[in-house]
Amino acid sequence: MEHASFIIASYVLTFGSIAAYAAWVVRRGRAMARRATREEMPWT
Amino acid sequence: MENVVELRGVVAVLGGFPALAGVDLTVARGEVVLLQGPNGAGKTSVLRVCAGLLPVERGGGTVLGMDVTSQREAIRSRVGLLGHTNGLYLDLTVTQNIRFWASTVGATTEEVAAAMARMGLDGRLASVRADRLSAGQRRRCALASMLVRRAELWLLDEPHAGLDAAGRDEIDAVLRDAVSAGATVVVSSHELERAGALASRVVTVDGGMIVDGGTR
Amino acid sequence: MNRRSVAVAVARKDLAVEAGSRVIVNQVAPFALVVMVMFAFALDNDGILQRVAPGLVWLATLFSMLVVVQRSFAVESADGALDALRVAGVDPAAIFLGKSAALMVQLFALEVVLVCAAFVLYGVEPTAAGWAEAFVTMVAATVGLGFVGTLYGGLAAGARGRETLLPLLLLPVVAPVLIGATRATEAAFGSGGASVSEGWPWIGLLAVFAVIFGAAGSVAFGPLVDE
Amino acid sequence: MTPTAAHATTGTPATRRLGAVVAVLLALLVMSGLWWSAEDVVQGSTVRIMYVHVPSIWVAYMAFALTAVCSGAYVSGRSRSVAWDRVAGASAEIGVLFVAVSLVTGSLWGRLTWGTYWVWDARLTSTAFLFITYVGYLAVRRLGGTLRQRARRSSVIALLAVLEIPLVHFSVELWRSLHQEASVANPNARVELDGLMLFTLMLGLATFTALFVWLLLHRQRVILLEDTVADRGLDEAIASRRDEAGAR
Repeated sequence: MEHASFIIASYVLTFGSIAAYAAWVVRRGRAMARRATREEMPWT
Repeated sequence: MENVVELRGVVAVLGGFPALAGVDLTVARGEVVLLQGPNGAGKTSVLRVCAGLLPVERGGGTVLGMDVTSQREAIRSRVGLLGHTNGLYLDLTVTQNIRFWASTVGATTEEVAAAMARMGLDGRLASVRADRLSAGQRRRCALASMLVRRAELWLLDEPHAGLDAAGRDEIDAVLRDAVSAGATVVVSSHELERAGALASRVVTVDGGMIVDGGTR
Repeated sequence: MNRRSVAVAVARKDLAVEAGSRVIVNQVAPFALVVMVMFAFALDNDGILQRVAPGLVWLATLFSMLVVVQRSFAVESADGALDALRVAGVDPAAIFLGKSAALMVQLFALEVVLVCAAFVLYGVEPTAAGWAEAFVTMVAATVGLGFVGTLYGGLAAGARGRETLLPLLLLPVVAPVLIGATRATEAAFGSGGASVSEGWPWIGLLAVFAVIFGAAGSVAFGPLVDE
Repeated sequence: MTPTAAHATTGTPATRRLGAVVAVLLALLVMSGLWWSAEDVVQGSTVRIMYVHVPSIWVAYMAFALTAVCSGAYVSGRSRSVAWDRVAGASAEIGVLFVAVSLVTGSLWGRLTWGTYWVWDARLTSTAFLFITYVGYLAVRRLGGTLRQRARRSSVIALLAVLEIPLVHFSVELWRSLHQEASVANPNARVELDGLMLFTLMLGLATFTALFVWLLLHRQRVILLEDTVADRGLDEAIASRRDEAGAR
């Protein structure tokens, strides 16, 4: 594939940063949820 | 008798800190209520809630019949607050400051002159810049701007602090005038004897709550 | 009290503060002039300077504006005057309009100084029609800048880190003014062969900006400065 | 009652199912974007960057639109429910992430297509301003104060952005159209998409939209928990504040 480095780089950057953000959100959610009661989490 | 202030379980937060932790307070029309208590007890915050300046986080109540959570704007135009700051523009002269205040409420030139004379600000002081005034003189400026505003509820935060004996007498005289003109006064002060002589009731504030004398 | 007379009182008060303190005259105007001289050092070429003079005038205006806006609200918070105005129940829209008007007067004076500096230092030579267009541009741009400056200045006034928050909020908003005013002034100065008639659409953009933010600011200023 | 470890999360069966769908879609998108789809006649292999670039800017626009709608709902609603503000804040944060991603992938694509990472094209410039505007919005959200203060301030700022963005966009467009120093390829050139390429692009849009919904659900729940925990901190602070009175 022509320009493979640029194309791979853009995929890695896109999915890498979204994955990093998603991981941060989920981990922060777990940390916070441990300090909350079930009544405070209407989705459970 | 009609209640001018009615607070129930008021919690108010300042920068994450609960300045008020559940305040119950009623003040009837024409009363002079003295708030006393240690530094940091929440006296200033009680006054700022009554003035519609500090938002109420929990609890509620009314001031002059208006809701302290939803009608803060309306409350403000009918109360007068003298806080730790005097609300002066330091680059303006005494006259300029008071004229500006008068023009925001539509007071006449005669009323301005009367208020300035009442507070001893005519004569030499009138043309002095606010940043050259002593603490007591600044306080007199702030009181003069309250006089031109004709507030129904006077909220005074440590009005005697930093004043000499003559200045304190002056404040007391202005307060008596205001009361006889029908205003209700809530005042916080460390000058317990002096302010106690004026007050119809003494309220003790501590730990962000009213611990004594909150209701009649 | 009606809104108009309170706004006039607020504007007169702000101008009286400047007359009493002379901070704009003694500090901000020299700062703006130094910026203009620094541009000349950085772009050491008469031709380039003449070509980009309009942009430099407006960049210097924007930088100075940040200082003027901060000054405008520092005056209010020095002794709790803004608090006192709020306790007094003074109409926030009137405060907004009054402070905006005073800011506009100060900015306009600064712009006059900067345009004169461009005339002297950068060698721009507008025609009579060009001067007229430059004047209209300055009025239209200044009105818009006055409104947004007051609106976001009021929000940043009470905030921690206000020195950095204000430029972050303000500079993206004033991008249309920078673009519009620069192009209109280029037309007025004849920079890069532009003709005077090319400037008028840009002045239209500046006018639209001023109207929109004047209206929005009157509504939004109250909720933004309130605690 | 403290939730059991299994429940101590912002996930629900629904979000887990959605997450699984997103994962499958993402795998399909990568396969389709990098291998299955053909190269474009005009753009060659660079068209593959578009399969992630276009969906990210699409999500960013959608996120900012949602922020505006929720802010409007907060301001105009009688209830003044802070829930609107949480969704608005979560959405803006995700929007900022995706606009940053699209700026980066866009400049990589530009380097290949135009030979330069950045051109002062109208769309790029106004996208950069969009990014800065919402970074400012997030800064305003962090100013502190009570939840209601945060909600009111940030919703007003979000609504001002609705006025600001079209003005910036329009002025930048006007700026470029009158000063066309066009030596670069027209960025708006229509790309002729064959069936599989079109499918891949549509797949990208669907995948990123689902991803956005998944992120938004989690993020606004995290904000709710953050607010709750801060509120709990307030309860403790109130209790200790009350003890001050007894201590003296």
